Amino acid sequence: MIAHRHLRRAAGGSFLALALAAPGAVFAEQPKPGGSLTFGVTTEPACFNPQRSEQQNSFIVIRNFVDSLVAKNADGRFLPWLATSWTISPDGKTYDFKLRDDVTFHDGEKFDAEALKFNFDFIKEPANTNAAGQLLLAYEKSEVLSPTELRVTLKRPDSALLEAFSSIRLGILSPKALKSGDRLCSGGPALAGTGPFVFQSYTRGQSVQLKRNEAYRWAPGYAAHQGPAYLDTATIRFLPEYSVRAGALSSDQVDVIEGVQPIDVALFKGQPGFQFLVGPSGAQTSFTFNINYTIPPADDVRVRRALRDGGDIAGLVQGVYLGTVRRAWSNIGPENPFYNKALEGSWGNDPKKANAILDEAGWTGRDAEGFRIKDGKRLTIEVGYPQPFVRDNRDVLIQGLQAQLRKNLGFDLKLRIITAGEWAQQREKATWTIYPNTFLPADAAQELQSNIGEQGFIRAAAAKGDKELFRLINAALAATDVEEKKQLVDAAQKRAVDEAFIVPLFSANYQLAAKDTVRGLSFEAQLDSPSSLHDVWLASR
Amino acid sequence: MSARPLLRRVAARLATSILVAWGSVTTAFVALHALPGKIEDILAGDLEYPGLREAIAAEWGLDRSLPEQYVDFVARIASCDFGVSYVLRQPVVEIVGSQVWPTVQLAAAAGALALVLAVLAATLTAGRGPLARGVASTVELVCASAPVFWIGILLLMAFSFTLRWFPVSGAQNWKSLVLPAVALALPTAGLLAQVLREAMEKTLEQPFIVTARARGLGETLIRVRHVLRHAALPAVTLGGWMIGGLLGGAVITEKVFGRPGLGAVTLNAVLTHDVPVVLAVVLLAAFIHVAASTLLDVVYLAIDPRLRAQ
Amino acid sequence: MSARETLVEIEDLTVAFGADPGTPAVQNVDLVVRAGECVALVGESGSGKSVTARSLLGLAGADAQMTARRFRIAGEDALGFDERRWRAIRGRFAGLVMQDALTSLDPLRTIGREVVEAARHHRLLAPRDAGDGLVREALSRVGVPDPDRRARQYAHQLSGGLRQRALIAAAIAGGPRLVIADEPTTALDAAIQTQVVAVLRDLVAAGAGLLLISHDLSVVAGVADRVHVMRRGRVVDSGPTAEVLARPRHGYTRELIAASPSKGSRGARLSSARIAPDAAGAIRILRDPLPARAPIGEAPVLEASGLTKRYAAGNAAKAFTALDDVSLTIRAGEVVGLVGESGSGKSTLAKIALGLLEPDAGNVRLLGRQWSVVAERERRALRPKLQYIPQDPLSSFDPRYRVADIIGENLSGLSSQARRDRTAALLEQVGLDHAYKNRRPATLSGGQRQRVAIARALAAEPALIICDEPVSALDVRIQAQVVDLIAELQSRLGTALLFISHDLALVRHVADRILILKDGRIVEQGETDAVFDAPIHDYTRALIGSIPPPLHAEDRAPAHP
Amino acid sequence: MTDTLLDARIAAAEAPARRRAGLGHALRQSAPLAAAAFIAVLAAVAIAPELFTRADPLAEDVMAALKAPGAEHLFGTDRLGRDVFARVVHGAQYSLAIGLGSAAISVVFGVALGLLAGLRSRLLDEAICRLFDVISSFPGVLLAMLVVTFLGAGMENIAVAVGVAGIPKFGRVVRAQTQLVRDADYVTHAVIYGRSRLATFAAHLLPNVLTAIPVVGTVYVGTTILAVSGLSFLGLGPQPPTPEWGVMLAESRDVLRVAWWPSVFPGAAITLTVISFTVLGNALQRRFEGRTS
Repeated sequence: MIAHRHLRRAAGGSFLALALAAPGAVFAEQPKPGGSLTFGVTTEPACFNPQRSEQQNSFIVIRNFVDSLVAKNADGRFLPWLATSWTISPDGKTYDFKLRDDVTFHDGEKFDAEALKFNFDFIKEPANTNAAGQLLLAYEKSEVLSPTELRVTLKRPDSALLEAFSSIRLGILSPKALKSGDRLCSGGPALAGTGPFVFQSYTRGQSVQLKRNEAYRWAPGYAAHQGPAYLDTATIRFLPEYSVRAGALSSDQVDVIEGVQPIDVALFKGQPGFQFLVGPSGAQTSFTFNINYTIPPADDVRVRRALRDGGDIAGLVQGVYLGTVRRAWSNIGPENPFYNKALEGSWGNDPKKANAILDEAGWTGRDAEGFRIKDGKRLTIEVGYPQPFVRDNRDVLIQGLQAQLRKNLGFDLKLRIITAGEWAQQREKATWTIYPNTFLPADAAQELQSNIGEQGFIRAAAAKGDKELFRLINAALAATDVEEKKQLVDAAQKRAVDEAFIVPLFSANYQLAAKDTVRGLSFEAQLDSPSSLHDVWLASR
Repeated sequence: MSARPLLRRVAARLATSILVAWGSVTTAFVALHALPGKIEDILAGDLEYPGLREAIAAEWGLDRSLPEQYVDFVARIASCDFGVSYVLRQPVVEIVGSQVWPTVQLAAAAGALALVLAVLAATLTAGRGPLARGVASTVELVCASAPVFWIGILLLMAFSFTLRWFPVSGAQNWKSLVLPAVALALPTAGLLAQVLREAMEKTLEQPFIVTARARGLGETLIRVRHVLRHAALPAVTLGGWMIGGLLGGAVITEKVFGRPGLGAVTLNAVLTHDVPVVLAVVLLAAFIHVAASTLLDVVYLAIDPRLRAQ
Repeated sequence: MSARETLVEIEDLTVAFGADPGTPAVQNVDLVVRAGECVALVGESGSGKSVTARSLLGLAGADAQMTARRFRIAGEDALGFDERRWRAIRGRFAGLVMQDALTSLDPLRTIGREVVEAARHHRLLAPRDAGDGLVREALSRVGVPDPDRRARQYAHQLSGGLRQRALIAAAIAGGPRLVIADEPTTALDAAIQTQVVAVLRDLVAAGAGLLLISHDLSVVAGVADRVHVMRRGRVVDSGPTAEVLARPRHGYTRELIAASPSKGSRGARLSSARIAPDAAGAIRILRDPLPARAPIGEAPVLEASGLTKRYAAGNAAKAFTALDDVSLTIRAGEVVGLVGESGSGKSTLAKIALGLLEPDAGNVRLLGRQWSVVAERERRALRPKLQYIPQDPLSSFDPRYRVADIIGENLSGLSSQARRDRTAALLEQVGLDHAYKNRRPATLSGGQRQRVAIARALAAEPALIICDEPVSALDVRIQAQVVDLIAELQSRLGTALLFISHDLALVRHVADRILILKDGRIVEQGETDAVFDAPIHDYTRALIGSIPPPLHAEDRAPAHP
Repeated sequence: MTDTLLDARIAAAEAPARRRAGLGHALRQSAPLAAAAFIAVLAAVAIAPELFTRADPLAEDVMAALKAPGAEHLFGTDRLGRDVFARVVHGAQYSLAIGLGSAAISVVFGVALGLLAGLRSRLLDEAICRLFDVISSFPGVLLAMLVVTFLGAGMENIAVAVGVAGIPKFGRVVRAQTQLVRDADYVTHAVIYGRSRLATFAAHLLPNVLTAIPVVGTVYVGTTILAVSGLSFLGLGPQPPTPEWGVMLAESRDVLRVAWWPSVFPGAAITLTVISFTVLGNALQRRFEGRTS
């Protein structure tokens, strides 16, 4: 049995930023219960049901009322949460979980092995149309050994399973709630989890009201304190506009905001009365161009490499984000233990060479607008960016790259904001050309699989895909040994970058700005995003 | 004497609104079927789950013949069942219903404000010296010609960011309604004031105004008692158009000020291809518009006895 | 008379307007109005009579500049009045009656509210008094039957005569001592004119001072004690009415008197009339004759028989018969006058005759051929033979067209050169300079427009022209010119005319034969003189009785003893 | 005839509260000229933007982002360091093209339907009027959103959407005008001259109906530009980096707190354009009305 397997991660890390941002003398104070807090967030979740939601920003809200089976620590270790301990069989196919016996759902139902089994089976059932079903592809069945013991059996080893169980997407809901039908997406008390806050009400377009769960005794292993949350109530307000969010915080209408645009950072960073916090870039993938290398002209590796190296990505990222995010070298986040650090400095910003290989590839002509042409056709690739995912000035960054490629190479990188529906259709037919994205937090191998693996965006044309890349990713997913998995994931990242199947742009992170009286803000390692408000308290000024 | 034509007009209006509803529902049905791609895909919009398409096909009865589907579609919408948003996974009626109030609040506040501003501007400047008229009509022209979102941005810049008099966003209290309502009201007010003043000046040249002056009435009294009612007639005619403008403008204004309401819901629905929601909002807006127009017709008849006689 | 209170006393009044004070609208006018007398201001449009009248109420206009040697209203010096003082005068001391009651009463308010407004405004009513009694009394005083019901109605629901009375009631409800009536009868039918004048006369008899403004000397002749004739802002003639009519001093007054048509003017040019005082100081009218007329032919140009037209309305009660079994014949070169009040069916008859409307029953033949109830295609060849001169020619001109286009449009089948020549000839014929061919009709005066319309009608060389109130919108002198033109051309060309008018004197001047239309039926017809001298039908008698007596003594004397 | 002028003046003086010379009069005279001049310049700018600025509206320089207006950048730079003046200049073509394009749709269909309704049988008239009722029951913005939901965002689609929404506006004007002309005395007169129906249609009806179109159309182009800019602002129209004015405003909203110029100039451009079309249209309207009455 291999218990509590984990990877030791490099020192430093995301929490440095936290320490930097918090002004001195804070630590002397004792947490104080009571009060209420207003949190301005960027995104109004389309659905509050964790098992269905695919919006990463929805999890900031959902985490407050939903717990997971296990907790992922900042150092990559898995800590107890609703499960107190677990064992994994040597073949990696059987997991035995021991559960807490003192947990109740918000609707009064008892949490036990039966409830847990119901959750997994419910998610797995296709008729329930749960997005989280993707995380349980290897899941076969669960057996209730006792009210506090559950055995999960897999069809094949899955190195990403604990990661999946720590994910909020497999958050545990009351079976009664799940059985109640299709309304869980719209939140409210009916959406009963076990979290530190109870979902009191939802006003569409405005806010979510949360109330402290007085019974809460089962905080995750990484929590700063046990017992109920400090805050009496919390209000999550949806403020989709940058300027509006910043304005709301600076004019005292909210206490905390998430999503601060670069030019607004100076408003809060180092300013008296405010604090500014930067989250880790480990769980989600970096913002990356995924290139459909089965469609001309991107089927020519020289075109892809020219695209990869033709622009000054570091300069652009600096220019657009003013130093608040880092330029990316791989699509796996730099603070992820599976990040291939060797890729740093290995590519990019070489217009001379990019021009040379384009000449070599036959794109030698120029049209009236100065773009390269070959056989009368312009060297052009379209970036189809689904509108719902456009945020964080990412379209601006793409426009910047667009301008550079045009100037440096005569390469026509088109940006088109498309609808999500159009993207879905393109994906079904593998007619997309470049898809820019960051992917939901998951196990690194799983992330690779979902993005550039056989099951990734290219799946409709997987027959024409890169077999070597697919092999590496599949092997990594099945690996039971961490070191072996790490090597395979590294190799897959290297292949993807070398072949320019992807062009990583920057490592996204969450940023919080808050009044300096708000204490205990932190980020959840599994999500990169702000943790629940369980540890947050308000200092008197 | 006056009730019958009134009833007839209201009845005609209602008939029109039923026609409008039927026409738009039919158009929507035809559009759904005429579009390239399968209806399941169109309705699924953004998201994709295993089993989703099958669920949609079952719910919309896509296995049946087109006439059957059409009858079913019309019947469902007639019973206010707009189905389920597959993107938001909630009944459309709930989604839209919860958002109507803030939008109506905004549109109504803006409409009232526009009315007050326009009446004041027109009454104070109609037929007055060239300077007052020149200034007023220039201001009105600018208001009527400036995009509502630009006005909103300028207002935010001045009163929220710089002066900090009003909150930046939201729908928490009356204060948060001020700037959006002003932004939405100004273009309408500009246009309305122009129409009103034009009408007032025409009215002021009417013989019965001379008659009224000859009875010793003062200028203000003449404007309030005689002129305003006449000037209201063309303004009321404009009313239906204005309500449409206010509803449409509210969508944009809500976006600028980050207010909740139909605007945010609709825009999201458009961007996520959430056809059921968009359809419901559009039909609702048409309904509000028609209802308001009917009301305006009644107002028109109440003001002008000459129409009642016909 | 000297015992009577002087209400208005004005000497040397000059009113100029802001834009150009150099040419005042009213100059050096003297005016006195006393209680119990009627003073008339007569002049054409633009003569300054209305400005004068309104300046008595301080309503000449916001930028009017008034100067006067003496300007006393109600015994006070009104030059120093501020707006408040003026308001106290208006409605209380002086009431104003304007021309068109339909537009002079607020169409959105009931008659009652309009009538009571002045009294309420001047606090003549007890605070709780709804004013019903006052309204009833005022309406009764001007002879409105069933005043309580009328008070609840709106202006558009009343007939023209009742409306005008209501307007007078509204003006006198505040009990003014001075009533200013600005063209109070102009838009009304002759019979109703007479009634309204009677109401005004009663007011004077009851002691009010009346300032009557009119463009029509004949209207004021019977009412006014004194008359002032105005022209271009100045009073050119004034004095006791009989005096002015008998011995007009100014050429203009003479023209006005002479230009009005009458029995005596038949066969002569109205505009050529001159007045020459005879040895006794009385006046004589000299007129030039019209050219000799071609004899009236035997062949009928237009024959209509048994024309009936009904209009259905929403409910049966409102359906009405516009024409009921009307027959008429117009022979070649004949001038037939058609007289009737508004609503008598004149226009319907004209439309049917013109082939623009099909009768429900009956038949029209033009030049011996079937004209009514046939396809328009079959009428087309005959169309040029029947032309039309409307009351308001401007609306019958395509706004994009110039004069030459308008006339040329009726000259089909000609080469462009021939068309130009003919247009020039026609313009000359109607007395318009060649230069007018490029003018747009909107820039022409009323008389000039009517000349263009005549030229257009003549262009087709018609056998019959239907003239529908062709001069009723024109001032007396212009009217005379246009009537002369029509008569002269008729004489020379021998075109038959159907001359439709409500003005009996005018019809008497032009028509050979006359038809009296009432409620869709022809109640009387015959040779003009015969009908006028010995009317058979009561209605005809009433109509003839309502004609104001001729202005000039010569015509007043019986021509056929 | 010498007294006509004086008569007219006195008649004018007798009508109270009439507009006369003065500042307002001067404005009335000069404003349409200024508007026409602005539109002419705008057209020139739209056809050949390169003549007015040498800066590339798409050229980015993030290091020179958000530079305030000055000698180097007349209108400053936006958050990507693009020259705002160049973008405003290049944006003219989009606003004009979409505005004119959708106005053209409204005009073509509106005129055709309006003429049909005004001339033909009562039944057809009724049917077309109800069609107009149906279309105009939908607020324009929402109708456009519906179209975008089905057809996707883009310049052409919103031009079509706004154009369709404008059909009733136009159709009703044309229908009313047609009926007015149809019943006008001068058309009746054409019958009296013996003109055939077709000849009357060609000589009087069509020209007099059509003369109303530039008048209504001019104001309408302004309205259309306004509507289109709103849809662009919502992200339903042309996509970045297109220097369309509405798009520019949407893009610059986030930086409003620190930089007013990327928002103010395109907004002012829209406003001035709309004002110009309105003023010119109103002036045409006055001339048109002056001629007919």
